[in-house]
Amino acid sequence: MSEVRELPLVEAIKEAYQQEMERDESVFMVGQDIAGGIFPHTMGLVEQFGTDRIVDTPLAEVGMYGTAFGAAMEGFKPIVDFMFAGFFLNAASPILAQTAQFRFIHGSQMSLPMVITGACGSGMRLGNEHAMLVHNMIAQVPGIKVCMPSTPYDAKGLMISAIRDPNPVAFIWHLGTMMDRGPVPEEAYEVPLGVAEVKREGSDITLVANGIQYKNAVEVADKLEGDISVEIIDPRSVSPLDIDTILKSVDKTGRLVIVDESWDSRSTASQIAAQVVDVGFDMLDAPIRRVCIPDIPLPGGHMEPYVAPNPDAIEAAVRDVCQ
Amino acid sequence: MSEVRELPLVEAIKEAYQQEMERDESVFMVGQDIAGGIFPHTMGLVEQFGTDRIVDTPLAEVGMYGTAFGAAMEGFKPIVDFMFAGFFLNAASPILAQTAQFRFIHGSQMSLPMVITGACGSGMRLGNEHAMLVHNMIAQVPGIKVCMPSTPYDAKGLMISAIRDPNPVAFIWHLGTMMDRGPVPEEAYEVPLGVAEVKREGSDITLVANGIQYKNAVEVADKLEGDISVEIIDPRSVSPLDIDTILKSVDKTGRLVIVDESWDSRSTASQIAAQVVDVGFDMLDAPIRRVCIPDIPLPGGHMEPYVAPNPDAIEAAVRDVCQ
Amino acid sequence: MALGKEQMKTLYRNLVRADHFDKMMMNRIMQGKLIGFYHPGDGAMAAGVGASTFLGENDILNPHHRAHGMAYMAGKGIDVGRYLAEHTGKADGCCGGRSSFHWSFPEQKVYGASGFIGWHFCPVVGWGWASKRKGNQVVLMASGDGSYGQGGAHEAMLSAMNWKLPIIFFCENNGMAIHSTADDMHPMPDISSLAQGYGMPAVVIDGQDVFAVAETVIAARKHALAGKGPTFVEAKTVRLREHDVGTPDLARAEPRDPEYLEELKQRDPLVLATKRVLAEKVLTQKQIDKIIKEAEEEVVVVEKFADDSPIALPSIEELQAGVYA
Amino acid sequence: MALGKEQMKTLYRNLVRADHFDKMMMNRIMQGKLIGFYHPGDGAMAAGVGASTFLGENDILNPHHRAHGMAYMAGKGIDVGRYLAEHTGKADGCCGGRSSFHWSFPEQKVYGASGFIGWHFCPVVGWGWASKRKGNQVVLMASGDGSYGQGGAHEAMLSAMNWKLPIIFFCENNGMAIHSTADDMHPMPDISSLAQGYGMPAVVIDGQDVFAVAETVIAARKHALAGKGPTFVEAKTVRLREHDVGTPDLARAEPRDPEYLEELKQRDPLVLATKRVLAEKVLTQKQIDKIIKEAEEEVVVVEKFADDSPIALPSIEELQAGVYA
Ligand SMILES: Cc1ncc(C[n+]2csc(CCOP(=O)(O)OP(=O)(O)O)c2C)c(N)n1
Ligand SMILES: Cc1ncc(C[n+]2csc(CCOP(=O)(O)OP(=O)(O)O)c2C)c(N)n1
Ligand SMILES: [Mg+2]
Ligand SMILES: [Mg+2]
Repeated sequence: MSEVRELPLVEAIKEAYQQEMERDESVFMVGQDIAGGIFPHTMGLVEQFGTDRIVDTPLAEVGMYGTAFGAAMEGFKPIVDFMFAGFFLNAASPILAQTAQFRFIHGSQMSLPMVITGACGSGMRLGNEHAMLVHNMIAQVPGIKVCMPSTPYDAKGLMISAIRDPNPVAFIWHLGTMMDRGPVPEEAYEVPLGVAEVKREGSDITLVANGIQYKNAVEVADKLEGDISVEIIDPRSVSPLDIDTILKSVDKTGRLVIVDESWDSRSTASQIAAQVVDVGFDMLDAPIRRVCIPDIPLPGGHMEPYVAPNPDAIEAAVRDVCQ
Repeated sequence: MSEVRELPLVEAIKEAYQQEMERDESVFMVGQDIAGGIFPHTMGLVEQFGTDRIVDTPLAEVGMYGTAFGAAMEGFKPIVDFMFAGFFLNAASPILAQTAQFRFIHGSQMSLPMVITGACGSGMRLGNEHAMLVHNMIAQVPGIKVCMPSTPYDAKGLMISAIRDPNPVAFIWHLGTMMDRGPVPEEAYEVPLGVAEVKREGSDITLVANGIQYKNAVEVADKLEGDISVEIIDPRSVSPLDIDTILKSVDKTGRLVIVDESWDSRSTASQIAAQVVDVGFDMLDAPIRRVCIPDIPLPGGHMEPYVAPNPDAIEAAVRDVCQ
Repeated sequence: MALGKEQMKTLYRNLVRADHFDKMMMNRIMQGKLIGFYHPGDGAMAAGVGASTFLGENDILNPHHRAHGMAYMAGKGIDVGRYLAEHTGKADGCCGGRSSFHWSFPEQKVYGASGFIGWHFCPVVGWGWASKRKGNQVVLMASGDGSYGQGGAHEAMLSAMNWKLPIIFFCENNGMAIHSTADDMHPMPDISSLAQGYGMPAVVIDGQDVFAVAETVIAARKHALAGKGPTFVEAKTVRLREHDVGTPDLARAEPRDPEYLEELKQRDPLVLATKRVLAEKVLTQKQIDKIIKEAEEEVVVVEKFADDSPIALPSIEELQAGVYA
Repeated sequence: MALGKEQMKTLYRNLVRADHFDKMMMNRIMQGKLIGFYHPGDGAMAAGVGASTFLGENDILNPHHRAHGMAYMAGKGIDVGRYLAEHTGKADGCCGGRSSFHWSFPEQKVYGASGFIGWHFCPVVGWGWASKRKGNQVVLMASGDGSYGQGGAHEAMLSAMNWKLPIIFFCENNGMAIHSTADDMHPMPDISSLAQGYGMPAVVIDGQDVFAVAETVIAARKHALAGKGPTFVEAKTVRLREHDVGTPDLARAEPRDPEYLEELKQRDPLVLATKRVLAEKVLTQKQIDKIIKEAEEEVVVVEKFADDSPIALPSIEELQAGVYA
């Protein structure tokens, strides 16, 4: 078999859009300035698919989101792009109060196949609103699946799954992974939603991380190699959360550190810790540590790198728990 | 000393408004239909304070909230009432992305003294949007304090503290406690924000609960009296969270159940569990259990009572952990 | 575009039915036989009936929340039994008894409801966008004067005009939003002034005249189907009772003037419509009596259906299975 | 209301300064000496200078984000050294180096910024409400054509007219929002058509003419101080460069026409203003040269201040202490 070509993560996302839009006429994209393109994931798509399927809206997130929300009821499969993911808050009611609950509260008669996407995360040093990771804000509410890729391979596969899923799926991607290169098969494939992956085997400690923090986790695991054997789990989805894969690992290692680029309060890190101390209490040999943004707004400028989770903080937590 | 008179919780809130508005000219209220009144907490206030200080706005939560947000910068101390607390989502961006971070991101030069309030919770059998408890949505973001009273006494004292606090404070109150009566001193007094209270001493297990769930916790503790000795902690504030009071109790009991009327995912219950298994790992003799709304939209109708946390579910969790 | 006699008969019948359904809901909430709340439609059922009776099968309908959408749903021929069963928390409810006060008839393109007033200004853009792509359907989007305070109204009108979407912005202006008056909450006499900002055609009509409403909406629908874009239709109507049963009937903080309310009652849509169908010999008194009798019988059938349906008490596991498709 | 000579001189000086600051920011971002991004104001600095130069001390100013508010802040006399230090991540930055691209001068009532375009439509209601209560101040709220897509714009205009708030809705219409054109995104030729829906007075002016802008805003301010409520001022301007440095300069998905951009450059505000001050003998060429020289010197001082300031690297504990007052 010939070697799989490498693509940057953002191109992997774009390929998922292209292949699914070619396959299925009902898939379309709506957003602001996506025809011209802000991030490379939409650039050039309008030439292939036209303005009927690459739809630019005014600077109006409720109307923009509504294009997707309403069209999904009518049998379309929209992908709605919030550019910077934090802007989703401008449509928080239709997303968190209406979309998430629409199917269930109306007797599970309808499905709303749609993808809600946006980029965020530290790295541009812009701080708070642009960097704000929103996966936990959405994951708080049942009815919307939430995933975040760590590798180009997962980016393409998760996006394809998200588009094909009959439910609303938030696909949140981290700006700090945008240009990361990795192998991406040419054909369309799915990475299942709601399924975590053990990305590196180890025996001393379980380290959970996603997005850019997955890279940091690998860096730390490499550094500790020979000293501490780190098992890395990429949750891939944060809602529904695949707690079983994590529990299985903790059962083996007895130790757990969770990295989550988010405020600590009500984070995925806290949620995992809570579930493990409930169901997996007897497996634990040590306290569970969370490496998150401390509960302060994320500053930009020169502070971003040391306030956001980083390899030093992860290493310290891992060593602390393993001592 | 003569006996302290009893008031329903909603009247305790109203008395806090009245006393603070009498004391401080810069305090005012803004909301929808608050002059006429939806819940009794604002009824009649317009006669005393006039429409300059009891301000009705159009059915427009961004503009309504903005009246408070902008006026706070100008030295006023607004109380903004969202009626049903879930409607805050219509102003999620100005609240979660701008207000919460405004002081910090602008160099901590300004303060924004304001109270964000609204009622919510199970009981009216309306389900999802009206019942939706929003304390955890706000508590996810640093920069806004969040409290929820369980008793009329705390309601008055917390509201007075919230009005006097130089920061944005969300005061979320549970509809199911609205008419609960309890002793309320006539003079103005503060119940400190960010401080939990041990409301009942016990030795076998620590039970954390607030809002209507505090009542349920008391009911369960009464029932188990003689069998299991339950210590009940009312967090009163959920952000900042007074974890020390909880830890001190767990250190004594070794067991912890947390009740939180909220989806389990990214709840205060999960946050407390995560912090305890980190800092208080060695104190624990048993798994930590959370009694929350399972991760499904809260249905109304006849399902609300058994889907929301209730005495049976609390009792089961307590017995389970103590066995 | 004058209405034909058959059209007038249909409208009259639907108005009688809607009126009976509203009274049924009132009776039931007074008897403690409804879950949640009820927002009476007394005296204000003509606008919804007129707007929805001649919608096409493919058209998307978003009913106004007053009378919990009954005026519109009577017009669109929704299964009122399942509707009432939902309001009664029953297993045969149109939402499985989960919602208490919502409705959902996706096959008839009445997708659902929300407790957030103005929520529909969001999906309406997509409903309009999809309708334009499909080419053979329009959207009737109804809501009250109060709802037009929402920012979403602006975002919806903006895209509707940019894209010439086949949407009818149908506003029932009853001059009230709970205790607030439209006079206080809107700077212009007509809510439809807003349409001017977008160059959207707007028309103000008598919402008490079921025939006038139907004529206007039929025209707006034609306009939309011809690719000419949205229309703003403002139907002036009244609120005879309190906002919802149990809430005091105030304007600002004062009780509303009983004399003024008495005046409003003079223009009851059913009285007006009856006068006209008799005068124009569309219906005889005998035919009218029959229509009323049929409506009464329909209420009996509907109530029996709802009352006979079992209380919805699914297990947590069953509920969990309904969250995701 | 003709401007006096001294007023014209002040405007001219501020326009020269603003232009120099914009060029300074451009230079620095090209040199990697700015944190974050920069949205150039090239050719579009007159509207902000004209709008803000004659604001009162108590007036609240919300600058438009283009040129990161420099046109307005030059007009309001903000400390540009601390402003630049912020954009450079320095300890003397006006936000302690935390924001990278925000500004905050609360003592001068320029409260702050947000990365959410249109965010100000929310607090502006409270700024206006407080200003009305105080009676001696107005709000100048500036933003772009694109920002008027936001639902908040509607909610703000609604309450501003209901309550006759002293707010100037100052819209810089440069016809562009990133790659989107106002032609595509707004159904009417003027954004200010929106004001009609509320009966709000509106005026469209040449945003390249700093004097015309100042005259208009002075009048709108008088109107507001007299208790007559808000005014919508639409200043037509241009965007000569890309939206922000590094983003390709497209209209929809196509590069913008260089000839068209060349045309736009013909109406450079500084060229227009210079012609007029010379023609009307408000300034001599020698005085103009001096103004330019002083602006160049100011840039040197400002840059030195920012460059000399230490990098802001507070501890987590120090940061934590800044979250709550
Ligand atoms: C977002 C939101 N804000 C406030 C409310 C409370 N509320 C329910 S109905 C209503 C008034 C609606 O007025 P209008 O749209 O004119 O309809 P009407 O009731 O007069 O028929 C209000 C304020 C709500 N349900 N949702
Ligand atoms: C809520 C939100 N949506 C989208 C964006 C992305 N964005 C930044 S600037 C801009 C265009 C602004 O256009 P306009 O208001 O006309 O100002 P201009 O840049 O033309 O001066 C957009 C869409 C944003 N920052 N915030
Ligand atoms: Mg109304
Ligand atoms: Mg623009």
